[in-house]
Amino acid sequence: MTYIAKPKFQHPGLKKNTVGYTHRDYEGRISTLCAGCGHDSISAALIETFFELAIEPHRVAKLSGIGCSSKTPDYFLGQSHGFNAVHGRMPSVLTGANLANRDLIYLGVSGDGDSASIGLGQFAHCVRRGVNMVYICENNGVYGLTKGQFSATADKGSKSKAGGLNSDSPIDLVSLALLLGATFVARSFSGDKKQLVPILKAAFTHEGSAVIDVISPCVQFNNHVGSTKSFDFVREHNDAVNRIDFITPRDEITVDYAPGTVETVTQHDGSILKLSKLDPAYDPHDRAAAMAYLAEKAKAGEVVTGLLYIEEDAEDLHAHINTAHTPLNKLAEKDLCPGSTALEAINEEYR
Amino acid sequence: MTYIAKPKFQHPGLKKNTVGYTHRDYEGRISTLCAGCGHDSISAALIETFFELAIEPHRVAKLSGIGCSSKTPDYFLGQSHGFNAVHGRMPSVLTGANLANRDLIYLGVSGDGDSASIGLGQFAHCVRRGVNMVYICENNGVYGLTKGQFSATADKGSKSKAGGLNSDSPIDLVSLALLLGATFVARSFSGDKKQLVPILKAAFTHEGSAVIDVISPCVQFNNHVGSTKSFDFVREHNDAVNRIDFITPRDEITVDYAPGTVETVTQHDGSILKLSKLDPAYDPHDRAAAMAYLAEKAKAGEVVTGLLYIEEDAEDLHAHINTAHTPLNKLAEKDLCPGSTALEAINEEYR
Amino acid sequence: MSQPSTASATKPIADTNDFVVKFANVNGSGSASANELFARAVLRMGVPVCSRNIFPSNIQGLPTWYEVRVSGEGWLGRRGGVDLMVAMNPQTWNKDLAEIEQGGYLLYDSTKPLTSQKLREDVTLLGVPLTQLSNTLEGTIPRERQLLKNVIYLGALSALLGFEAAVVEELIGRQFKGKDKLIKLNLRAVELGHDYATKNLAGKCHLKVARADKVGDRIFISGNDAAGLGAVYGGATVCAWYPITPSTSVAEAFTKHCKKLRVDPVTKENKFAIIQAEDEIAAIGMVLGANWNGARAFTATSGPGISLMQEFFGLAYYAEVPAVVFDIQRGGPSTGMPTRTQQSDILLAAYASHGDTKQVMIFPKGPNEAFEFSALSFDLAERLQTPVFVMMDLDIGMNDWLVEPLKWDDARQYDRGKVMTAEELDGGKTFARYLDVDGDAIPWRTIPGTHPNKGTFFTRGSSHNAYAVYSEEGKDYTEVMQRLLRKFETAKTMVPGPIRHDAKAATRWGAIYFGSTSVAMDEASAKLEAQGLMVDTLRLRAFPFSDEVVDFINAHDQVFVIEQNRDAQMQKLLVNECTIDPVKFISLLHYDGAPITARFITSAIAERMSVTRKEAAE
Amino acid sequence: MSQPSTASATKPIADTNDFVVKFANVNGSGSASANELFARAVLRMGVPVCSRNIFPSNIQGLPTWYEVRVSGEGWLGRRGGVDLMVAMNPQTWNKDLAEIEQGGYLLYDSTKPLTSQKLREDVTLLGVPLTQLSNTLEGTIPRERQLLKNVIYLGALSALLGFEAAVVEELIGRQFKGKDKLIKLNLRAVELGHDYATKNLAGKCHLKVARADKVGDRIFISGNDAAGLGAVYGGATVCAWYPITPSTSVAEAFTKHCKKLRVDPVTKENKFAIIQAEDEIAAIGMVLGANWNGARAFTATSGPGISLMQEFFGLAYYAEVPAVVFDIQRGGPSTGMPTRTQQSDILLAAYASHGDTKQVMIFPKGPNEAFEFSALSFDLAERLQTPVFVMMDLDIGMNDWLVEPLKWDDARQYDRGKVMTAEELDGGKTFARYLDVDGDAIPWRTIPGTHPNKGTFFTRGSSHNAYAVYSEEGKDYTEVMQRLLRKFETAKTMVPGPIRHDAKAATRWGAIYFGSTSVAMDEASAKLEAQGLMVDTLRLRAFPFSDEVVDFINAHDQVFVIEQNRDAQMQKLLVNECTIDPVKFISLLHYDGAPITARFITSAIAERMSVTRKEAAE
Ligand SMILES: Cc1ncc(C[n+]2csc(CCOP(=O)(O)OP(=O)(O)O)c2C)c(N)n1
Ligand SMILES: Cc1ncc(C[n+]2csc(CCOP(=O)(O)OP(=O)(O)O)c2C)c(N)n1
Ligand code: SF4
Ligand code: SF4
Ligand SMILES: [Mg+2]
Ligand SMILES: [Mg+2]
Repeated sequence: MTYIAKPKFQHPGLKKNTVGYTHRDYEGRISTLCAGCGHDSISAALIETFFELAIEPHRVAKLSGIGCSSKTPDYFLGQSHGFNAVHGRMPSVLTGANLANRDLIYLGVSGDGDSASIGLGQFAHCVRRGVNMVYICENNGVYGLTKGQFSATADKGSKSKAGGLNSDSPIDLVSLALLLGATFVARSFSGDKKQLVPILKAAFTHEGSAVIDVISPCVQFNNHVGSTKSFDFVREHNDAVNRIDFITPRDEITVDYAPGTVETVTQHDGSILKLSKLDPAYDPHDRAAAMAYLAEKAKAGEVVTGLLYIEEDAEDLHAHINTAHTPLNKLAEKDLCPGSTALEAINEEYR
Repeated sequence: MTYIAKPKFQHPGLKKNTVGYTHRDYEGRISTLCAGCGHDSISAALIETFFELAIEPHRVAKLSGIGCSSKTPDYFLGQSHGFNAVHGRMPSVLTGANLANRDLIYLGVSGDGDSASIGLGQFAHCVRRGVNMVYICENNGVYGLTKGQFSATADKGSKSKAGGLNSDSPIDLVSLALLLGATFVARSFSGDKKQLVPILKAAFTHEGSAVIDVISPCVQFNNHVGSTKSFDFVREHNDAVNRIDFITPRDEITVDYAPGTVETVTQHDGSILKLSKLDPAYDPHDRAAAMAYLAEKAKAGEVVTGLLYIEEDAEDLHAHINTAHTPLNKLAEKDLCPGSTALEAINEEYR
Repeated sequence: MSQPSTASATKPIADTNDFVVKFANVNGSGSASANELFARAVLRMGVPVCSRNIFPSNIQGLPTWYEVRVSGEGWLGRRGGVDLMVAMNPQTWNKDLAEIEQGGYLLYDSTKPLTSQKLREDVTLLGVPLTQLSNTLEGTIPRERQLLKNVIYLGALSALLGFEAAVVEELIGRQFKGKDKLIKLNLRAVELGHDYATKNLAGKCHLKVARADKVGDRIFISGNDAAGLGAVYGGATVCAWYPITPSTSVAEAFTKHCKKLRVDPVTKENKFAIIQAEDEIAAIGMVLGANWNGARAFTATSGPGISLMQEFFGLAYYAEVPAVVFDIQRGGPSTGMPTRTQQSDILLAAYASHGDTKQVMIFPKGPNEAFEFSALSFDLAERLQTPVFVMMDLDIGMNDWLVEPLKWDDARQYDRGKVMTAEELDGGKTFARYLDVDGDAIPWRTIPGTHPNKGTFFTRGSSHNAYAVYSEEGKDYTEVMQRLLRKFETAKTMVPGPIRHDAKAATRWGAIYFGSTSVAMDEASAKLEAQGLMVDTLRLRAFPFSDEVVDFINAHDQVFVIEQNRDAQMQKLLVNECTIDPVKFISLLHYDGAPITARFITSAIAERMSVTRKEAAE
Repeated sequence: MSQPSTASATKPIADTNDFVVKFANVNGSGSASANELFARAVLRMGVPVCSRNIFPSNIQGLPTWYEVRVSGEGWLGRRGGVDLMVAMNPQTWNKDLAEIEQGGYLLYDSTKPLTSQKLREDVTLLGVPLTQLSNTLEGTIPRERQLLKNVIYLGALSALLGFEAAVVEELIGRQFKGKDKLIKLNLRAVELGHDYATKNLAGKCHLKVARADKVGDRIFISGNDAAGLGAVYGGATVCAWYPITPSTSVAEAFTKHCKKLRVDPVTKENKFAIIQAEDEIAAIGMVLGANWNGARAFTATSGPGISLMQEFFGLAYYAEVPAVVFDIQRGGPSTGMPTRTQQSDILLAAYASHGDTKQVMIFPKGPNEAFEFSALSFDLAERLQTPVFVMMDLDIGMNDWLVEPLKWDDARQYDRGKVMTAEELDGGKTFARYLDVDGDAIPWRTIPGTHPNKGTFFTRGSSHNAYAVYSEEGKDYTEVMQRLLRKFETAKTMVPGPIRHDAKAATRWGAIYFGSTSVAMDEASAKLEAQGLMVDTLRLRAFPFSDEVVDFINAHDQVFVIEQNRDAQMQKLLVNECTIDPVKFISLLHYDGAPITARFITSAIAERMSVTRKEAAE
């Protein structure tokens, strides 16, 4: 990280997206993370995603917990409201925010300690309610900010920088999300922007709980030999089941694909996902099969990445509880307060 | 429940088990639960199990959270120490107790609200650590003690007594336990003592985390038509994958089984489980397959019961962290306090 | 409670419109509705009652009591003692018998003769063969007959106490509206009891209810029900909660009223969102998220929930996020007495969470204020940008109270506090989230999504400067922390002030009380004044304490502080926040879980005052 | 801090063995070890130092400071102000420059000429071309040279301040023991700096370290390290924790020492169990479970953890389960300032959880007491059957302090309190878990598995009678609650009493302080006495307060209470628990996150005393 503030002056030539924002409009404060931290690459991928999806920054609410990963929302989308909750409790805060205004786009950023240890319960319940959000776990297998203790996603037998071996069974957030009914589940790698960005685009256009586990190595405490969350390990054991081309309703389709190799998924908003299957057997619409596949590969020490499951016609929490389409935070006093005559009638019921 | 205290006088003829205790020695206070509550049947099954396993009551520590289910430890094993923790936090208290004395037998009794809602995180982490215990969730799909709200194990679309429909995805504690590495996983039904008792016996002789989800209808708030946790529903949709005959090292084997139909599992302590497969395809040693099977059956609305997974050579938390075989709570001051000479040497390191 | 003597001389109590009836039942036996019907019948006779439900933390089979005080004078607190005991629970017979006042009455099921049971010579027995009578009800199953026994004793009581027949009929008709078969059956049961009593117990009971006109247009409602309704009127749109006795019925009431008042008639869509969270930590998290995002949101819980929410309370205080929290207090510590009442979460709420915080609390005295303060608390939370704790208790929350009809002033408007709009931002108003621009220490906030490129900020519980930027600078930190202290000063001017009532004559004695103690206190002061003991009283309605509180204390030499907890928690707050010499205070503490009684307060104060009088005399 | 003037007249500060050096670095740049080496070098010269690490809540790239006070007189608190600033962080140059005392010094990397940077005429510049010099180190990669720059300025300082060469050599040899290549490299770097300074800066620096004999056999250790060791000596076998700054190093120290002292030489088995829990709630749950089951167990946490553990604290208090909790306090509220120090969890711990509770706290003044009280707390927790909070803070916990060697009396024996054995049970001793049989309000307990058919009981947080049986009876509940109050009285006789120190002359002024404030307070009282201002002092070491505390307060007209929090939390406790008129207290509050300084205390007290003097004079 460098201490010289970037000049805020914007080069007139900077390319604008369809809503008139430049790439820089999606940036945030200068990162205070370690040079080379995987989390910074994820922030970069998010910036690219929002710019290309042409989402106005103020239409996004970014929430996080506590940890190096949870600090990142300060480092992108400087023109969006942000909320650093307490450790492991972002999902509840995000749920409440979402209830208050269904019209914004909700991004939850968390870490593996934040999500799988102290926050496991909130993560699970937020997902099973179908809160409309993109939930990213920046997964490095350790507690970065507290200096490298194992987190609950560390694999059994993986080695800590200090040399200790992890003896607890790992929590695979992706399998857990599948078990809990998440309607969009993916895994990616901070080192693979090509895979990550389209997945993010697909997630932000999904209506429901989208959970993305992004392996994001901690160069400071968990990038050594023996760690299953190091850059090298993930590169060597990355088993990508598919690749996405994301096509918004606006774009006309240019690429053409060899027949049979590609599956087309159309989402609520008309956006289209072209899924080129790397593993022809893999079906991202079969929850049970997906879980079995993950369990098998995990045994083999493979890191399965890609779009693992999608339910394009998912319904979110608001649909379940039939909330008004006008965001609750926009309802006026007259919509909310029944007034004195109604009260007289109510009093009568209690006589 | 009746208010006339049972006479404490013991009939001389009362049958004694091999350690000289009668059935009544395993009973507790009179239950204060509703007449017909499934939980009381589970207490009865536990009493039978302990009597038949001939475990001395004081060698058992019974712990629970808060709820009707969590009250039950007061209603059996009156000669064992018990601990009603706070709501959803029994797993941590049990873990601590287990660390202090590895020689006792630990029984955790909980409810679906206690385990799957507020206690989900503790349940998950206790299991992934491999704490040597029998964890029973008395699962009725509602919060009984607070008068019938849906719990997190209520199935999507199942109906509340008041008529409301549940819209959240259910948490299946059995699948979750499998995902988290539990080494003994079973499901049973409070109405099926024949199945439950042998499962309990097998669980208490297992060394590691044994998780048993017992569907236990709440006659007061969740036994109506439309509920998937009612006596009728479970009876109609019970898909038992196997039946266990539990054989202690002492017993000689009397029954003989038609070849092929039975699998023999021998546990640490030499006890033998004769598994008669009801579903020949089902393999209780294949974690991934078990999860897939559960997912499939759940879709079909079936309630899978039986011994779902077992790792007979499992290791528990103490093995993982290499704790002394002498229980920590029995170590004497001389084992623990290094004394003044050692301290002088330590001081030197800080000069 | 008076010591039962065995003197056979004692005359049976004779009283009209002023006595206490207590029903001792087994819970789950269906007594609740019959007992409530009894209370309502007295109301229909134009005579005020107050009723208290004393129930176990279990669903079926344990002892439960329902205490009804009939008070022509209109006293609504517990009096203490029982004049007529309806003893339906053999488990508690002895205890129940012992509680009866000298010369009181005991109604019981005389189907089987009394053999082993203890008796008292001074207590008049009113035997009604309930089981036997219920068996005469044709076409009923045992479970029904079990329920109808309760209706039969209701009938017997209506005869013994002299209810007008029409009153009970109307109530039963109303209760089973539409179910004619049930109406018939119940009326038949009432009749059975009534006839039996008239024939066999005539002249035995000298307690009477005489038609009066003391009820007027008052309503009979629980504080939780009123609070839930108040949240609807206050504009709450999000409720996140986790079930816990005695707070559950706040969320249930909000749900009930929303379904009636907040469903769009055309689209059938809900103008509210109610989430049963996975626990209290999640519930408060949702409440903060929703408030941060511009909706009025609340949670309702009890002690254990308040403990679990601590970390989030600290965040809300420091990051200045509005929130409304109903704490329906029960007996603590820990799981404690879930079905008993107490005022023992005060200190935990006042200084919630680690680090230095001060939290706003308001103390409704009963259902009316539960309604008004519930609505008000959403204004306060948004104006002050901080959590507001509505401190109630089981007594207010779960018992039906006879109170004035609820009122709403249509002229009144929600005050959302300092929320900067897109227009204001475009109008060039500069936005700095934590800067005190107006001198009242309350900064401005913006709601997410307000403006494309102005007024965004980052909310965090880590140290920040006035511009909401992360900072580890000591002076940035202290600047914010000192402003928060000043903001608390501002709060004094916004919260409901105390209610002072001076005795007929000037006095050096004062008494401070709050919440559910009020009804008992009203009666106690009247009784004391009648005895010539002058005590000025002050009812606290909020924390921080406004200056009137300090003035009141300074204006008296000795001040009683009456609380329903063990450690004089409110007194501790008074001493510290008003800088008072503790010796000035005399605490009267009642914390066995039963609502405080007028008798307890009266005798405790009287005793203490006479002692000091004597001392003075010597 | 003194206002820098631009008067060129100011003479450079000249002082021997009494000055403050501050290192301004970027964290993750490897400065820590070099800076610590500097402090140790001064110690090796026989001159006392105290050092304070002021680091950011991040891993790499943000400003971090290391402040070393050289004090021949042996003062170990922060003095305030800086005499020599080693300015290695361009980000903070201006702030660092401003902090330098009149006539102070600034050491910087002079490889590039100073152009834009602010300067002060009164500050002597000590330029050393660190980058340039580091580039002359052959066979090194950039990252290494980056690190070695720190060693080079260490060399320069050793010349400027006059360290004996052997001292630095020995320390480097010790640090890189076995790695000869590294030793050579580092010594070479030291030499570079030393030679450059000798050649180019001779006579420019008038701050000197002169060989003395003021260190003796004292050790240099952090409070967390000592506390972890104390837990080993105290017989703790179970540690359940969740990482959080600044408490993490307590668990790490316990682990480190257990691995050395508690592994069976033969079987290689561990006589301890350490679990990194999933969160603080689980950590305290495990601690209660283990203590309930007869093991000595503890957790270490900080503010946010204390908030999350509230519910379990209530259970432990009410069900009377022993527990030891280290609270290494940091800046609150909420996430607050994780890497700054404060004493602001006092009220939350004292009255932890909902309902009425009172918790035992002990306050170590530094590493020695951190060790002793850590061991002691396990006796206290078991004797009192309740949680014991060891209240430390970041200053004690994470900084190395120069203290007397740790001592252990081998004659001492663990006191496990009232645990009934199988023998006693067979011997016919009757067991009633919550009955006060000995009159000290401490009941007897049994450990699970003790006896086949005697002495079992059910532990619960719900209301229970003296026999541990569930009860909703008001009198059963109050009986237990009142005994708990009496038990707290007994606690007064067991906890460490306060330490009183009277001024040379009799005085009406007193001062109360505790914990990490002590080192600054020691110096302040001496300074005040030197100015003829007499103040008696009392150092609190525990809550509940023993009678000496009340006596001390009553013996003085005005009592300063010195705390490192905003709301005078300890003073609130004193007022309430000792029934003191608050006007008696004058609170001195320092809460910007930096450890309190002797200067702050001295001037605050002096000012206040002179004011009153004047008033008196008028
Ligand atoms: C209640 C609470 N407990 C502990 C902490 C200390 N803490 C801060 S971040 C963190 C873990 C972060 O790990 P992770 O979520 O994986 O984020 P990373 O730093 O690895 O990106 C912990 C334990 C805290 N801030 N709050
Ligand atoms: C912290 C806390 N929150 C809420 C409660 C209230 N409460 C008691 S039991 C219970 C739910 C019990 O449900 P379950 O575990 O399914 O047990 P069941 O009664 O159905 O057997 C709740 C919410 C509590 N005791 N503590
Ligand atoms: S410590 Fe690890 S996770 Fe944290 S910023 Fe550094 S590299 Fe990233
Ligand atoms: S309420 Fe339901 S769970 Fe509770 S005791 Fe009654 S039947 Fe059982
Ligand atoms: Mg991590
Ligand atoms: Mg349940």
